[in-house]
Amino acid sequence: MEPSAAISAATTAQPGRLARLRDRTRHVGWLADLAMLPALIVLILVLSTMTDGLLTSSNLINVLSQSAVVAIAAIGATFVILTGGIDLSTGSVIGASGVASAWIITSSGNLAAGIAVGLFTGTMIGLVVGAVVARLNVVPFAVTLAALYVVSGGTTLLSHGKTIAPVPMGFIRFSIDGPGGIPYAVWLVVLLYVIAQVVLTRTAWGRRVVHVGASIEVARISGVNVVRTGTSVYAVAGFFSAIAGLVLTSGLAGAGASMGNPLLLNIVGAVVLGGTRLSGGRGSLLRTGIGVLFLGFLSNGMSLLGLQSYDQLIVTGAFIFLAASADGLFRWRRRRAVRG
Amino acid sequence: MFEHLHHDGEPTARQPAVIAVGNVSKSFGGISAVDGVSFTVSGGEVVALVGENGAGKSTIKNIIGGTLRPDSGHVSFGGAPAVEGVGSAKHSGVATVHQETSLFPDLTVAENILIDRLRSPGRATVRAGHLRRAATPVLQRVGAGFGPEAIVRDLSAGQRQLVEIAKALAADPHAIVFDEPTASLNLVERELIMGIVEQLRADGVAVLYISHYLEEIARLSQRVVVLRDGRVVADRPTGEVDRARLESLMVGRELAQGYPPLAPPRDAKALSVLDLGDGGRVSGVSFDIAEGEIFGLAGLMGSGRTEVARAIFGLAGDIGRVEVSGRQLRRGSVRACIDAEMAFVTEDRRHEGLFLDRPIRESLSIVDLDSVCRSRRIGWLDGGSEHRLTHELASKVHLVARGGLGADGGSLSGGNQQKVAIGKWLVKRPRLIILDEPTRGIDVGAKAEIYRLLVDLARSGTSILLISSEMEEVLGLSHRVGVMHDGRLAGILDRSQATQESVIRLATGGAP
Amino acid sequence: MNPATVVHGRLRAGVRREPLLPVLVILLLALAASFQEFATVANFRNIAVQASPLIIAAVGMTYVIMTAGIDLSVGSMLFLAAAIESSQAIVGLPTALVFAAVCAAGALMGLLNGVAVAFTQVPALIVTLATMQVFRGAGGHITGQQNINLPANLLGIGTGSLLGVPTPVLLAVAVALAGGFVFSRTTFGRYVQAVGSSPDAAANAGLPVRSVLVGAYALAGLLAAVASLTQTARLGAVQPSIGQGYELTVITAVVLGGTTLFGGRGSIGGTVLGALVLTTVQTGLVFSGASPYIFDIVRGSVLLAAVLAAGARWRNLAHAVRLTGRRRPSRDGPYNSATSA
Amino acid sequence: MNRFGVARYVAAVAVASLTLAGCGSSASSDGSDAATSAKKRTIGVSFDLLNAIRQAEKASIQKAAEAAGYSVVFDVADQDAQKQASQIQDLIQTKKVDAVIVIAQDGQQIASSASLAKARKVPFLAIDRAVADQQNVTFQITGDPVADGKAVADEFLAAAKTKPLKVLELVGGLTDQNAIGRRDGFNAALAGQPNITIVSQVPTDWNPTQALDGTSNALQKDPTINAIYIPSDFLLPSVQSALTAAKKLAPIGDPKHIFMVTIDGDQNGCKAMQAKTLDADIATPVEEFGKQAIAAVTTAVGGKPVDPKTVQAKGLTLNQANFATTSSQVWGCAS
Repeated sequence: MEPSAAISAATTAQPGRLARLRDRTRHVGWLADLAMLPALIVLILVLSTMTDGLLTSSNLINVLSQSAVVAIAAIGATFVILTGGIDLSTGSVIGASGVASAWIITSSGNLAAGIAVGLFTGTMIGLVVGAVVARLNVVPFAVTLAALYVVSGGTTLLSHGKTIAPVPMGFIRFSIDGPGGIPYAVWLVVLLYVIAQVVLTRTAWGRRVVHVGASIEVARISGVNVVRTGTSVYAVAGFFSAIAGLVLTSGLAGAGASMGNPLLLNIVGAVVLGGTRLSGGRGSLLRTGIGVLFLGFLSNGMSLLGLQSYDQLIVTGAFIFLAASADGLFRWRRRRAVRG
Repeated sequence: MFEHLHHDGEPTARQPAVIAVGNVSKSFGGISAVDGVSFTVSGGEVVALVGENGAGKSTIKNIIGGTLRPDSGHVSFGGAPAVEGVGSAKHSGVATVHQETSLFPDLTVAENILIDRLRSPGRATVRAGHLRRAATPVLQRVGAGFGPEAIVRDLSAGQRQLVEIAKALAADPHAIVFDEPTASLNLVERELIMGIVEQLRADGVAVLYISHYLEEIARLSQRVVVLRDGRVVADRPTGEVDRARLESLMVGRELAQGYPPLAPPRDAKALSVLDLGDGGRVSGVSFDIAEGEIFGLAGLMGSGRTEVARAIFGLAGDIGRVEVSGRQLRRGSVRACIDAEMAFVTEDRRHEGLFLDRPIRESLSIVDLDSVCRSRRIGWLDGGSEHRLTHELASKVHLVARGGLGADGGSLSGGNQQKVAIGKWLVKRPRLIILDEPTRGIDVGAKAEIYRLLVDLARSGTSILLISSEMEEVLGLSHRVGVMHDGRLAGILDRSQATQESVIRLATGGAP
Repeated sequence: MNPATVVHGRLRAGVRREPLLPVLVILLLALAASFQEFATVANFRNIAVQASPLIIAAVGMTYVIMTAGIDLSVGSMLFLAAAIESSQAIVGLPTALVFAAVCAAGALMGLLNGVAVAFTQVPALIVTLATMQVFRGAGGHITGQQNINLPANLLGIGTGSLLGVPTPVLLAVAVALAGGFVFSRTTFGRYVQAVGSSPDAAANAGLPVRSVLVGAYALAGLLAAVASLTQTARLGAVQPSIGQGYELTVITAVVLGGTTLFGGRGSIGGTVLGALVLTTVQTGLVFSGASPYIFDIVRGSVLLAAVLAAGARWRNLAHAVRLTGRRRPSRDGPYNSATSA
Repeated sequence: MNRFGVARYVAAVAVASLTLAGCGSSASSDGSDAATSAKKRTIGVSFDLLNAIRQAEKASIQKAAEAAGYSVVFDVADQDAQKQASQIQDLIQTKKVDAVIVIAQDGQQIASSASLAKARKVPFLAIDRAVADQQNVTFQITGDPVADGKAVADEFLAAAKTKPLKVLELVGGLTDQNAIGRRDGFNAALAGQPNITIVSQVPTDWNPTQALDGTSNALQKDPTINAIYIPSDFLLPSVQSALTAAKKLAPIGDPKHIFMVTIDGDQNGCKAMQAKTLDADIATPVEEFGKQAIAAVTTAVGGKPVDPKTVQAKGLTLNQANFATTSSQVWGCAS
């Protein structure tokens, strides 16, 4: 620590736009968030050469609207994973809130009430899960696994395993048409991602979420209410799962208890593909968004290719692993550098 | 204090070097960690390896231990060149006692000690009886008060360190590398370990002793090797260098002698603690701190100093009363303490002090994030004011961040990490700041800077509760010294009465 | 210390390690009291047989979780192993050879997981999430999503019996005993616990961390294959849905048995008990004629109760550590190290 | 950063090529049809899942389609309603198929796909599983689950003349209209029959393992069970091994024999009939599904309305009495 260096710190004390920009870009910021983008582009190019009609506007809209549900649920999952947690109950909450709202809508015909009930259901489940994880301090994997069983079992029980339908056309239309021929659902996704990204990077709550993931001890000693943050993050995840459940219900013109269960893999997969760190403290909605599109184009492309469903599984799995290992490679190099 | 040096057991020239480090260099990602380092350790001698943090001590340790491979140069054991890999050092009878205890908390003591030869001789299986029989004598040798079948998780830090040493001895090695063996131990345990080291030397074992505690070095070692910026700047008999010289060798410049002068405290009470307890063994602790006063809290490790600090700051238990300038504090809530303008610098910097893999900026602004929010209600962050705030704090603590405040906290040196851990509390001048081991594992230069910072804070009216295992530090910086013994406050000494002896007496349960 | 205290200590330690034993006993008594057909030898035989594949797979999973890892691909390995067993390539081979081939395949799948976990920085959760899909896809590829009936010679392992004891039960007992022995009596077993207990320490001590990881996952794969052999043999046919969601059941059994997801702590005995409790609950529900969806709710609640109880245990331990000075990052879930770490 | 990016590129490219390799094979089989579909009309098919009976249905569609000169693009949704919706969307909007034939994963939720097809003026045909909302469905041919259930009941009644039956009734997925129909048809027909008592109902969720465990538990709970209703042939192996384990698998005539009737008529059922361990099997007329569906496609693309719009093809009862004469018409025996 020769004096010159000490001075260099002093000089940076003047808040210049330049210095600020340098600080921002110096650490792994929004630039790293786009790291998966090249891979996505390569994928789209490769697929478009192999299939006809991938890049037609109608197909692009299909990809977007088909990814909507996973995209929305993945927002919540990203927040949870940023705290270093994991939420296995997402799929079951999607089913539960979808069924709840469909039930109200079909029985009372009151759309608003149905939506409200759906959102309430999801948020409440998330709140309970969060409370157990954060306040009673139980490992999230186990808690959300238990929640997955209880919620999906309970929903099936209450709905007698029946699909609740039909929901009114107005509700279905939400995921079929919209301004510019692009379904409202897709617009909603875009809106939610902008909001969520801003909340994550520009608000105190977002900062706290990341900090709980980065080091919960530091956060606690610095006065962050980690229990409240931890609880709230699962409630938020429940809320987004509920929105996803509503969109799915509208897309399928009805709600069944198990309709969300197959989605869990894609949701977690998308977050990881995007490069949000599973141990928490690093990640963003930008990354997750790219991950969602990646999986969306992948499955769309594969189905255009007429790939057998089991071959599609193999390819998807390979992609998830490779993307994650590329990220891991990078992290490994970083840690070495720090240690030296 | 360097009068009583051990001059016996000087190494005789003909003895072969048990450890010979020859012109070793190693660099990480272009940055050179050690550069052309050479020294030897012979049987029956203790060689002390000293230097600031980042001087390359641990790199040398890892190269000798075989966990790192040198870029150039060679290491040889008893004349035989070492090959890369952990095995090599072990086979050549060179054992390492690690600082961060390298034990398995869920395994038994015996399993830990014998981890690399668990199998019963002549059998394919691991048998508890054999492990017990094999481990017991080693444990007796280090004077352990616990059995071989104890689970390490249940042991105290001192006991764990003993297991570490037992582990090293079990291989009965020709050479042992001690890396800060006493860093987290109390005086009694230190004595025990230093006794063991002396015994080892007497038995003709070659000892490389890495430590920040210059007293220990003076007492134990015959030769001292000083590293600075990865180079050996001195390698001479311990007798020939006194403490001040040693420090200047380590830092490379003469240090301002001693501690900065204290200003007299004010009359107004800043903090008063009544019958404090943490729900564990700490109870009935009562004391006051005046504004601008530095109150040192001494005591053996495990006497409850840290627990008192954490209890005051709402991190452990909520027994008793805490008043900050007259107003009673809601217990068990960190937030309440922060709102009362208290600050807490934890002893565990890397886990609790700052974010190692988030931008330094975030670690600095976290305490008072509201102050950089456009609207507190929605908590809307304002990048500009956060930038201003954090750079102000950085310069307050003379933070040296080569990568700027956008770089990750982990990229900072230990001293600078500590500066961040302190700096984040200086948004407003805190009424009371609690520092737990603020200079542990920090190089001498940074220490001096931190001392100055504390004294300046006190002068400006901040009260300071200072906890440190370095007796001199406490005596040198405190207006008054409280001494903990076995979970209770054994007594409070004025600066005039507080001496090493009086403090030790109280700390070990003697009468004032 | 005199032998008496040692024995007593061991006993208490044992009870503390397997708090599930009393639970199981009470459960059985309660069910026996409420349904007279329940307390019959044949029925217990039934429960044992149904629990067997779960026990076998869960023992493997215990090794993986003990290393602070996880294996989500076990269900898919079950299916792929079954697919291979029924594939044209090995149909008609002598029984022993078929079994050997399937087991080898299972070990190979596990090996793949292990290598990926040990040699890349990808978290086990992601690795096995990926292979979970790859393996199921491969299985679908082999079977072409057909239902394939197994030749009679392959059914004995699931339906046969020796001295009145059903083969699956014999296998499960053998696997459990061997698993317990390897865990506590071999260096591999000790290393597995060591690696899960503290990876850094393992590296410092120069333990073969990577081989240990690979070994644990390979073992899990092998045992998944064995479980698959018994299960498909009982079903008599290979169906595309085999093993779907099985990974969660297996993990539930292990966690129920008291093995912590943080690695380093747990026991084979606990896992066996966990599997038995799950199966008993399921059978009990069938006896009571309840809807199968109640089962999900019940097992979810049981799982939660188990981890809550365990959580309390960890906290006490961590508390003891804290009082003696040096604090280390909490292992019992991060959120309340204020009172625990 | 760069290394980071590079690593990603490597990963992406590597796997992209992997994709190429992966589909090179199957593209040649399925893809080529789509490619050459310039003149040839293409039918998009989406199944809920693949298993023995689905394979037969697939075959019957392909057979009929070839005969009529259509090419077929085939998708499977792996029991994921949303995936099926997406696949149908791709079929209609991107692959521009001329007609869609689906086996719905969910009779209610398929409605949105039907309305999409309607909007795009693409004939939408449903087979095997009924679609709840018929307004957008061009043509539908299904089995008649209720009638099949009743047909099973008739076999039970016949058998009950000789001895009283204590029946174990397995029930399929409670979310599946077919399963519910087969249950209700059976129960309704047997209601109030003195000689027949249903001693236990075991829900199987269409899951073989649940069927196996449920059956063995039920046999355990009530050893006097002497008849079993199996609502689908693909649960038959599970039941058989449960019986084997309980030492109760015996051919007809043997006093230990348990009276069993199943639905579907697949290979397993047919084999069991030959082995005389199964008393009757109500065979689903899968051949009809393909034939009539393709015929309906021709009518629809010709712009004419299909009539009748919905067909329920009753199952064909195959029992030991008529086995010799009838088995040839059962798809499971044919292959």
